[in-house]
Amino acid sequence: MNPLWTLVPPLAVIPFILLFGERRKNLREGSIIIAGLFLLLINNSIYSDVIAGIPVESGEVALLANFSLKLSAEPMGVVFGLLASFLWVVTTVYSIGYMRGHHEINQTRFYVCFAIALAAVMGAAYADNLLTLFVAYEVITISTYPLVTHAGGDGARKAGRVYLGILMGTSIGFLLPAIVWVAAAAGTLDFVPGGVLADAGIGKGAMAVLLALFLFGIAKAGIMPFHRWLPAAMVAPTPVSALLHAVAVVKTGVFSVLKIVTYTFGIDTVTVAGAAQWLLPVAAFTVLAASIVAFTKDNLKARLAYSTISQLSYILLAALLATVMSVSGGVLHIVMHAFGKITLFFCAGAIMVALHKSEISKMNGIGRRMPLTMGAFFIGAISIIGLPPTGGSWSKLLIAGGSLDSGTILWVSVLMLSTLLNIAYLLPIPLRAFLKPDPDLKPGETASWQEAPYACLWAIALTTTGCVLLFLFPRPLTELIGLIQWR
Amino acid sequence: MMNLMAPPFLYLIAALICPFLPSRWRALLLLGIPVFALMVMLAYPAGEHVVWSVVGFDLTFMRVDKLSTIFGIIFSIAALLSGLYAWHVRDTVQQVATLAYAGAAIGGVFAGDLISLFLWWEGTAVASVFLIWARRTPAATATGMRYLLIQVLSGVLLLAGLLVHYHDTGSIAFEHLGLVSTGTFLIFLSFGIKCAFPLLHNWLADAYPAATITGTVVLSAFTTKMAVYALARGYAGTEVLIYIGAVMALFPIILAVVEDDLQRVLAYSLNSQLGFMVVGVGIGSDMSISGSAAHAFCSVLYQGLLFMSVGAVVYRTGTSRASRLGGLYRTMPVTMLCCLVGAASISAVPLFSGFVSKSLILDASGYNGNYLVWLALLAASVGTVVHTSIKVPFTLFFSHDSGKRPAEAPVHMRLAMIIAAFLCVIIGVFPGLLYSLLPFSVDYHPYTFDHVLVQFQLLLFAALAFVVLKKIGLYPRTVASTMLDVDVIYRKWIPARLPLVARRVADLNASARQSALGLLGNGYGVIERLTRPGAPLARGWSVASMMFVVIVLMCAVLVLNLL
Amino acid sequence: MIDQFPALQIMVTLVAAPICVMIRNPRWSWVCAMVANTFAFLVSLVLLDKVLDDGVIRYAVGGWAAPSGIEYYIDAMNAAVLVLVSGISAVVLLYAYRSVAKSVPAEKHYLFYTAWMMCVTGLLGIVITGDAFNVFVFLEISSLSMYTLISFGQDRRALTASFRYLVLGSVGASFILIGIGFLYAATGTLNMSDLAVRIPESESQRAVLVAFSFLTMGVLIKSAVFPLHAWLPNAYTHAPVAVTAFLAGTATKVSLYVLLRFFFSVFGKDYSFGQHLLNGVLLPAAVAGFVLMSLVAIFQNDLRRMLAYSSVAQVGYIVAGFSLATQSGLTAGIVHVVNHGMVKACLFMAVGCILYRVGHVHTPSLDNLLKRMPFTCVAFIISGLGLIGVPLTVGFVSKFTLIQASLEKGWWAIAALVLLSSLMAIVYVGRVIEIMVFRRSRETGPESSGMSEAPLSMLIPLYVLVGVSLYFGINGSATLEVAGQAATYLLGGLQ
Amino acid sequence: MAMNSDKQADSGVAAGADSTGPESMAPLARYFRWTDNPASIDRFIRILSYVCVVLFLIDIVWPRYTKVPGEGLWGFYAIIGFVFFSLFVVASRFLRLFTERGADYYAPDCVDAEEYPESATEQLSHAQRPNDTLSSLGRQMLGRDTNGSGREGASS
Repeated sequence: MNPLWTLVPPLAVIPFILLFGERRKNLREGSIIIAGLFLLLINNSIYSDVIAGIPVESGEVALLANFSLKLSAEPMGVVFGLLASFLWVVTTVYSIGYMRGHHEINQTRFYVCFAIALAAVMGAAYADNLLTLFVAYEVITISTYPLVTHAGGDGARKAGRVYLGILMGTSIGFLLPAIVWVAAAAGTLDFVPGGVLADAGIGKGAMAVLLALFLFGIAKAGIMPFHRWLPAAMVAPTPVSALLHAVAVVKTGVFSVLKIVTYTFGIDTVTVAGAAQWLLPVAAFTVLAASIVAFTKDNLKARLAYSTISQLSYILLAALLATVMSVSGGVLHIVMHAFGKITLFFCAGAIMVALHKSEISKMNGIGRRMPLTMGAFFIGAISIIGLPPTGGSWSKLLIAGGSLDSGTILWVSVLMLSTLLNIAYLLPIPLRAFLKPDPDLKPGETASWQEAPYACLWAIALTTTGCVLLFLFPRPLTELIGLIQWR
Repeated sequence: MMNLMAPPFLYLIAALICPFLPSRWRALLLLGIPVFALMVMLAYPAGEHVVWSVVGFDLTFMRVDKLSTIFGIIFSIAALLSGLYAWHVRDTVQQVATLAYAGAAIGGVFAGDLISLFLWWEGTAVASVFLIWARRTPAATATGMRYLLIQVLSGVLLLAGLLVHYHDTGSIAFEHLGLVSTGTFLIFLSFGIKCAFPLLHNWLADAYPAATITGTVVLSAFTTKMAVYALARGYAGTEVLIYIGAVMALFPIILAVVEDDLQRVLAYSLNSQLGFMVVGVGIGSDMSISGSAAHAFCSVLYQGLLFMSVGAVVYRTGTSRASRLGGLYRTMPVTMLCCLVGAASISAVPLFSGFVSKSLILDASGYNGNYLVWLALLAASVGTVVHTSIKVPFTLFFSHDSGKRPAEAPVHMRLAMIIAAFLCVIIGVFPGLLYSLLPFSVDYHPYTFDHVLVQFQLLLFAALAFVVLKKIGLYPRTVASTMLDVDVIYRKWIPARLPLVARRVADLNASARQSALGLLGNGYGVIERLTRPGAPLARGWSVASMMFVVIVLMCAVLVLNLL
Repeated sequence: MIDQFPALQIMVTLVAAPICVMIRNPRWSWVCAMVANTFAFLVSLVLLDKVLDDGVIRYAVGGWAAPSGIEYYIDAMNAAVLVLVSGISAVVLLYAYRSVAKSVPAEKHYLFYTAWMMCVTGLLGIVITGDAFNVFVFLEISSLSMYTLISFGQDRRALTASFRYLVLGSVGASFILIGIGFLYAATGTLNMSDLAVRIPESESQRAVLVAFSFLTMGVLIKSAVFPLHAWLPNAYTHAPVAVTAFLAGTATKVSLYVLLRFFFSVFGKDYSFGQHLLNGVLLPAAVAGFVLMSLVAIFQNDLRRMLAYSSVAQVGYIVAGFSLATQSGLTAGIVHVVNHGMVKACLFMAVGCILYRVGHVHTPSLDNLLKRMPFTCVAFIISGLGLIGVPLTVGFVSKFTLIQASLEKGWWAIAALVLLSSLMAIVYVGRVIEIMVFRRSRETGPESSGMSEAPLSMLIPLYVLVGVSLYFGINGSATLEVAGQAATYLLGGLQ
Repeated sequence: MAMNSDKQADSGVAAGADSTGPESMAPLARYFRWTDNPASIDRFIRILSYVCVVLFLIDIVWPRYTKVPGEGLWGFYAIIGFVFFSLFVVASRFLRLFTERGADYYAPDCVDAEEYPESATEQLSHAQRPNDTLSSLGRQMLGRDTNGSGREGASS
């Protein structure tokens, strides 16, 4: 199947969204879900094609003289495409409950931007070359900007400025020159198994600089010091945060890094040139520092945002280590973290809708009012920490295992330390909810259930189940990842 | 489908469906599953079963041999007894946690490779912490958090170690490892934490008293014994274990003697008993390994029995503080008798279970020729008498009368205790039953005249010493207090200094940010002064100044070109 | 017939001008201008097609062969610029009808369109001619009519702006004249191809050098390269907005074309860039231009002024591309001439729409404009993104090529500064978009003022141009190919 | 074993100090009432001492099998038992000087500082003891008894 088809459902649904508008909400959201299911089907058929070894390519449009826009499917992209399209459906289901429960304004604009962002994510997932990836990357930035500034207040606009400023700034300031450099050095921007830079005559030092340009240029991956946009973007409505943090934006970032390391540099080139040596500490620092900062945050979404930063750097670490095992783990972690983190964000939003609480210190005893939500939060947290029986343990295992090829156990210890930190900042939240007494209750009174709307609960249930199922049945994913051509 | 019938998975499935059952069925499930799983377990032939290929590894979930089977059996018995003991509990959280925890522990001993071992390893951590949190007090929450962090630390060390090991050898098989490389060292450390090696031990004394009454009983059975199993599997014959075990058997004694909380006393004594097993593993002979396995088997029973009896007292009085209890024999005689059986077992009185298992280790260490260790173990046996066999029953049931007249423990608790006590005696009287289960066949006869004689000498003289010390007033009275342990480092000292460090870092960060912002602000000011509307660069220049620029530039061009 | 197209290109609009005067009726004079302009556009398209297929076209005016006669010379380079000029002019003229109706008194309309036709004629003439002196003549025609067009502005300040432009423009024109004079003195010919051959052989190299210096200065003034740009902001701000759109899209671009023509075709690359002038003056001026002027644009509160300064900055990019003097550098410069012409025309047209409905373009007061004028705003946003150089817009194509070119040449700093000024573009464009889209009105709620979109006759041309620019943004290789050919011709010298 | 060997004390003199009287005692507990009587305790101690002396003396007449040098020393185990017991007690008293802190040293993060939650216990006095038997437990398990509701914690 032509990967261009993946762009069709998200784009085709936009007229319907505009047509139905605020007046026919059910039709509007129904049409999005139908489009999402179509997209899922398309991705699924691409998946079966890729598994069967049938080449999946689109035609090309020459954007620049020698470089064109083109889509094609390879295993890594299929993983990402499947993930994003599945979570799009789930997020839409969730936002039906959330946006209505929260009486958000401008919902139509919200859904339109959402759809555009998703189309761009598909473009990024199936990008056949760096140029296409860059284009999709920028479209995602721009189309999610209105989502961040959704509330429209001064705070939201300021956050939007930070968001746009950092993402656009780095992508234009670092990523674009890096791409141009690759174009100049290798003469091609295509993603080729084994990379194109091995014989491009770039020296060791220059290779490190180039890799650094990519790493810092892709600020969506949240590496410090270009991580500020992520917590800033927390002013957005929760489904957006969920989308930003679990699916579209950050995952595009790390996915791009993985893809560039695999198909532009080639994992061997990265290791042989030692290009990543100077960057590994940065990623490791981000892993730890973000965890520590997360401790200090009382706002739930802010804490989750820093947790995301830390987790993304797991994947960056995996990419920089550039071994087959670690990069496989990185790809797997994209999925595992997506499921875990989206669950957490959904729960945070559910708490907001049902109880109007956003500060952790005020969440004492809410587990009795929202047992399902907080139970799901616990499982999501376990997955983020990387403990069985959740999918997070597999990806952590692979990343840590792959990191040993660098000849030091330093990176393993970073990951392990981060695991402990994760426990310390994530688990107190459900504990507080379940174990501390509810200050709003008089002694002897029992709390009544005050769960979020059903649509939210269904979405949460889906992703939570996903966390566990990914532990039990990672086979389809790992098989797909096994098809990646490394050399 | 057959795979789901493996014992650990049976427990997990039970844990999964447990929340959806009516309350009585949940409690019955806790009784039924251990029996059923035990039958399934015994039906497995020796060998490797239930292989699962995942993320590029082949995981073996049922590696059945004699070493794993004996642990599997005792874990099943422990699960059954604690299920019976906890019959009154209708708290879903505890019930699910108990099932999952027992399942994970049983999974751990049947794990045939390091990765599945790791999964169960973390599983026991996650499941067991709920038994502490289920107490639902702020202090229990905090304690549970500490416990979980340490347990997961052990898990991540195992993960790191197994990865390093895999990287070195390309194998994840869980066979004999030995202390040969970084990887195996990390794994060793991980086992050491769960096994409560000296200086890594505090979680045990910290967490066990903080669990619920029934939770403590459950906790006492699994985690540490699983670690002993893992050591026996991976590090049998590692010499350093002998010394670690010796120290481990000795030092908790001193702490336990003056401890006021009887559950903590039992936790220390459990720690000391682990020391015996570790020595046995360290010696590594067939006899000593068998001794360790046997001792673990017996220890689960008598330690569980002791925890049960103290738990019964807590259930009726609300405290386990020695300073507040005493003279309870009047109204809780069954509990008292069971406690005495437990005490007799732990101090290895002949005809009780401890005697037949501890002797194996002691003799093995004697034959090994490491006399100092042998002596240490002997001393530790005496120590057991000091802090457990005498102190616990004496302060609880006799001693001075606290005036408390609690009712006898509920019948299901009594039943659980009586069964445990019965098993202790049965093993003590018919050691052949236990020996037939051991990983290596041992030809050992505990009941020789010599052996019985020296044991009585040892024990009765210890009792005599107690009497004498009591008479002359040297025996310490129990008072409500806290004894410092090494955990003071991370519970008091570091937290006390942390805010200062954090403030320093925060200040540094703030000042760095301030100066960076200041610099930016200055730069911005300069730019704005040059470029805002009406500023020199942005003004509509007058004709004169435009011409001036033209002329200057023209001159520059001409000069440059003509030179 | 097709052979005569080069002459037709000029003649149609030239003839249309007096006809407009004779018609006097506002509507019909507009129709006349529109028809003539459309025709000119079609002709230029045909010419471009022909050039791309068959190569250079030489056309001897009146049958007098070069070098004594005047020759029209069309290669890929000027064919592209012809299409650009006539195309933008046509689109903006379509747009101008309603826009001008509001700001210019009806009785002067015919004069306005007359001046417009003269201006188009001049610009096309500059581009098409192969004769140096002819360049000057057409330059004067276009300049004078341009001063007139600017002075049609609503405001009295339009007159001063026009006057300043006149003074500076005349200085520039006279510099060019002086330069051409020296060249003639040194070589004895005015035909460009001929000049290219004779300059190296000339005995008075010093005269050639002086000619080169004067020509350069003159062209730089006309194309508003920093720091000779001072006439531009006021002129753009106070002229009728349709004129601004037209000017921004064409006038400076044509001057840049002249620059290229003289540097590369006449003097030759080696000569031009062998001089200190270009390395010592042109490149620093260009770089300072795009950095400083982008900064200035950030702080402007008048939308037109902001765009005007941004224009100066963009001219800086183009000149920087030229100064690389490589195939890819020239390609980047040329393609940016076309792309920026389109984008800037779009932006000014959108500004005109806003001006038409809101009555002012004071940026901070444009709160929540998206609700009132969604189509205009969307067009503005798309073109604004093009100005920044976001992928899928034309700006990206030219910036990518420019950076690639500077990297190829190893001029890291230039690439870095281009990127830096792109970041500034994010700031100044983003600021406007943020106000338009996300800031709620202070006085009135978003619902209270309904939609009041600009008339269709303004929106359609706007969207035509936006559509074209989007097309070339996605299919960037179309423009790049033409530009690449043009660059090859320029570097190869005149055939 | 020593304790069990002393069954004769059951005829037992009622402890004068025991104000609550025999009704407040479980039937089984009556066998142990001697422990409240100082005279009985003294007698117990005396018997213990005699047994010890006998055990000590057996060493002289019975050559023990030894595997460790020194083990065969006269009264080796007896001495070890006595000495180490005393040693541990003394050592811990000594250690206490340094490591003892107030009971709420770790409060509020330590369970020592708080009471066991009452809701999870069933603190009945002897007088209120429930009449539960094996058969009542059986009935509960079979679901024929409706009062046997749970105590600890909230059910789902």
